[in-house]
Amino acid sequence: MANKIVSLAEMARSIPDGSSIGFGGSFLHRAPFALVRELVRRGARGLEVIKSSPGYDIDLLARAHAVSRAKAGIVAIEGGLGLAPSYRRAVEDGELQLEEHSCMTIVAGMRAAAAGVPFAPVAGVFGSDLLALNHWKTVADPYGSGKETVVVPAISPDVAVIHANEADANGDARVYGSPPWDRELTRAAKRVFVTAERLVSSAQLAQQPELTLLPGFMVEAVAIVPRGAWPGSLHPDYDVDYAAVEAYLEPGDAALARHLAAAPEARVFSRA
Amino acid sequence: MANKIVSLAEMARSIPDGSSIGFGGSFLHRAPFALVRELVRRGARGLEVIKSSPGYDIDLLARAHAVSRAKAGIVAIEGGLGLAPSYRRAVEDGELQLEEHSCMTIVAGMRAAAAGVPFAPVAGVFGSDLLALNHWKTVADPYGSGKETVVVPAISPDVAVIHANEADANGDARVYGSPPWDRELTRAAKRVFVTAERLVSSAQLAQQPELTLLPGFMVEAVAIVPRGAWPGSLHPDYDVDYAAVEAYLEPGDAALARHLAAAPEARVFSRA
Amino acid sequence: MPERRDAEYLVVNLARAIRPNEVTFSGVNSVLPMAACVLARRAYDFDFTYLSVAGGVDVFPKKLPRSSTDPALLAGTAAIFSNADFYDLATRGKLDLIFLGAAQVDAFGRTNVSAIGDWAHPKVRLPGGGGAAVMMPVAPRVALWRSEHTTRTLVEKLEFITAAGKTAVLVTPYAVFARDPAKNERFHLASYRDDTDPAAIVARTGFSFEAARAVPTAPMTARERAALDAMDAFDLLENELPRVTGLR
Amino acid sequence: MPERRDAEYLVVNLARAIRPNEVTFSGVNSVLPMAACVLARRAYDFDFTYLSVAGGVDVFPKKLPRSSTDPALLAGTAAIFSNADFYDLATRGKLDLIFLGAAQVDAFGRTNVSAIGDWAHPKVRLPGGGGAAVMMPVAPRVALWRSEHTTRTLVEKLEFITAAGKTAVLVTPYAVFARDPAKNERFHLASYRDDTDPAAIVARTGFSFEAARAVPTAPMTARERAALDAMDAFDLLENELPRVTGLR
Repeated sequence: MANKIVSLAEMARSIPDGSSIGFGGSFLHRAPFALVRELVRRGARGLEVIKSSPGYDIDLLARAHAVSRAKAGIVAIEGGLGLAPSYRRAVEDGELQLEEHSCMTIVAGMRAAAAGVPFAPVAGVFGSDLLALNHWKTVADPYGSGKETVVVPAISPDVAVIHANEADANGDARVYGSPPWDRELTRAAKRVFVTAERLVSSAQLAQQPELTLLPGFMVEAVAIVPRGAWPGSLHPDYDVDYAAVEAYLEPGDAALARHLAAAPEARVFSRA
Repeated sequence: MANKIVSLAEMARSIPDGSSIGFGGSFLHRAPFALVRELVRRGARGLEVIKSSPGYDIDLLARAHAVSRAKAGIVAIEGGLGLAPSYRRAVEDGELQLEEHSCMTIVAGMRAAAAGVPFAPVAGVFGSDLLALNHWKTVADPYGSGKETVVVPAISPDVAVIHANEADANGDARVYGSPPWDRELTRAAKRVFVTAERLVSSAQLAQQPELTLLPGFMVEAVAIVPRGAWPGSLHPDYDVDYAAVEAYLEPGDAALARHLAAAPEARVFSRA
Repeated sequence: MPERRDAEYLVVNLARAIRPNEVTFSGVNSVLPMAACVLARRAYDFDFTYLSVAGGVDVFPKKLPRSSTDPALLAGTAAIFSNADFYDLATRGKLDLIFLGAAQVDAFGRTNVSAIGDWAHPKVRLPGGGGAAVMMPVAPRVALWRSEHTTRTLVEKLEFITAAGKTAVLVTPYAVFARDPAKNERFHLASYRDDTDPAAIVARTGFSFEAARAVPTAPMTARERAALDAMDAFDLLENELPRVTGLR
Repeated sequence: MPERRDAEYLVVNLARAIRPNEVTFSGVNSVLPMAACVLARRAYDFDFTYLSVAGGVDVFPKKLPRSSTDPALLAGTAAIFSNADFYDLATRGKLDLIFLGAAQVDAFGRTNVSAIGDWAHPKVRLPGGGGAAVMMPVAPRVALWRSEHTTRTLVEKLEFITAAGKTAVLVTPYAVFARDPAKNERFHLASYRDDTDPAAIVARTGFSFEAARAVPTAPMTARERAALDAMDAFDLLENELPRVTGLR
């Protein structure tokens, strides 16, 4: 069994500029935010973010001018903190090219990629301007119901990164609570990375293998990052640190620098 | 929270003759075999079996002349016991109309039903005579790759029955090990029934809700049936009872009657 | 400035959209429907199923979380029903009532949550509709809410149609609009807050509507009042009002 | 009657189809490939991933179960990788080597596992191909086995094509056939058991093939022999030979 443990910095370096990245989690919950910060620290450029409901992650990348494209269904900081201001600015300035989705259309695209087919049907969508905007095609039911169905193209991110509660050195990753879309994401992506709160043994995972969302053979590398979802929550380990999110939302480079310096991984890890 | 507990006999009676039924499990493993026997005991007729890999279940129904149609990918007793003899006879005699699938084509059809779309793309299949036999259609990738993809029609069984390790009175059902296709089946079917080894409290399931394959609100009724997968296995509770399977395979009505009488539910339950 | 009664009117009238034995759902950025589902559980005698985007089933937290995606909505759940699962449930038509927010709503219950100004060169980039475009055409009933009720939010013509479908109800701080989701019909005014009247609603609404059936909104019952008070969540609800769409 | 050496030849030569770092898979009704994967793990120095239809990852049981779907193939697994998951893995081309059985095989590595006689009015209804029709065209390499090597099992023309695709290897009790799975080419005889010869293989094979490259199959290594002996599973393998297809 391979030892796939790398440092967070090594993981961030192995994701080239220009990559399309699917991040796990939803809004302020269960997302690999430490890795997102590390991409900022390494000065990443030209990334594409693929996520149904990004927030802090895409906002931080937009603030650092690291993201130039996105596929998203809804973008907000959430938790009563409103829109993602840097993301909004980047879209309004034309710095970030948005492909606007309807959450499930991203997941349908990921399902297509996961199943090795070029497109996937998705219910609904009719009546929405997204249909024409995205040049989505429709297919008449070839079995004669006469029903037209929207099909979306396969979406295969270059990289998927999820944050797990526990992982072993082989990359087997256990997730508690709702994974949002992490299962679909990890099946659709070309390369799969895991950040995890804790390193555990394979034998520990084998105690309840049903809880392993992601088998290690699909995983390229693992970084052990305690509080890696900060300032978001990780069920059941910790809640959202709203004070930190609010501090992040203060405008200006100094506030950003303070925020990055205050992150758990900046205080704990020696930089590889 | 509703109390959905019924007897096995009540459950079997609530499934009308002529229903299409998807059974959980695979071959000799994790299948609701007690409910299958109860359908035989109540003299069911004209059923359709929908299952990627049926074996003992479809064979028993064929032996009792209860099944007239099937969608299946591979049918065998397995465990070194060869083909399903009564199923084979029923097909060869024309008593059972088989729609031959390739396992994943059934699951793709169930995924379509689960997602509320009339068809689903599925990879592969080209070169197989199943394509023409089943009049499956192909769709050219509308996004210009030029790739033709087989699409299969949605498959929505009238009834799904799975066997769980544990269930609460509301129908929340926990499954250990591999569910084979039970997740897809329970999302595709019009009505969902659970047989379970053990009744547990909702609070017990809440200790690890990630292990609940099926939420209770989707479930119509639950029957508590210890050793309900006999003579098959239920991980991790019991292994295949090969002696019982071999006894089942003895020809003749007397052997069948002995087998039905030897079943755990026949010895434990008073008949409702 | 939002008033407490604005938030309370929204929550109570969203709760009243829930019918016995329905499967309901509230998504991301949806504190008001989350509060409405909790209120309905406490104030009404019928049973219903509440699914949240956080993945819990029938979780009615004592203390409402700030985020409607918060793991607090998993506490005590017997099952994790994750995103792909409830989306599929919706698209196969078994999610009976879906709550959705919007920046702009038109007379057919269509929504714009995408952009103010030209989509490609927006004056304001809005959050996006989440799953609305997929869910609105397939759900039997959709209940919309809009915390600002003005001619720029309730409009005759949307700048972009993010989603269209089976809208049955629209709740604002001042009024409840309704329409038959099975028909291609416009909203009518169903009821209005007791400190306003149909003429005032007409004046602050950008789309025209029929008001002949309108009545004053039924006063809050004692149980609804008690459930609201027990929630003690006005800070959350107030937070939600001005910030969710970025329009103010 | 099947001989022990028939089963052993099949298992060893299926194991030899596995390459370093591949992801391999064996399905239902597949005791021989299950044994081959266990043998490869014990006898070869390279790493590979073994997925089984039972849902386990890299589970190499000490005592082989009678059923290749048995939960014994979950013992000690760190993950459950269930049917939908490994099918998707296969269809997106990441399952490197798939083992599949058949009743009849033709020179292009196509299989009939459906029926003998007319499909609609079969003389013998066979089990069906499982996932073969979906998997064979998408997997980079497929290894077939057929426990009966006769002119009625290895045929020029199949009575029904259950599946066609990227077959690379066919192993029988007497021979190993190979073809380039990326080309639309016929099998050639790669090697033959040391107690037979190409002429004898020609005589018992229903399709024609090129034999110029054929060599005697490399003798079993000491480690392969030891791994086979450790398995002590001849009863299982013997069981599998006559019964799996219903042809005898």
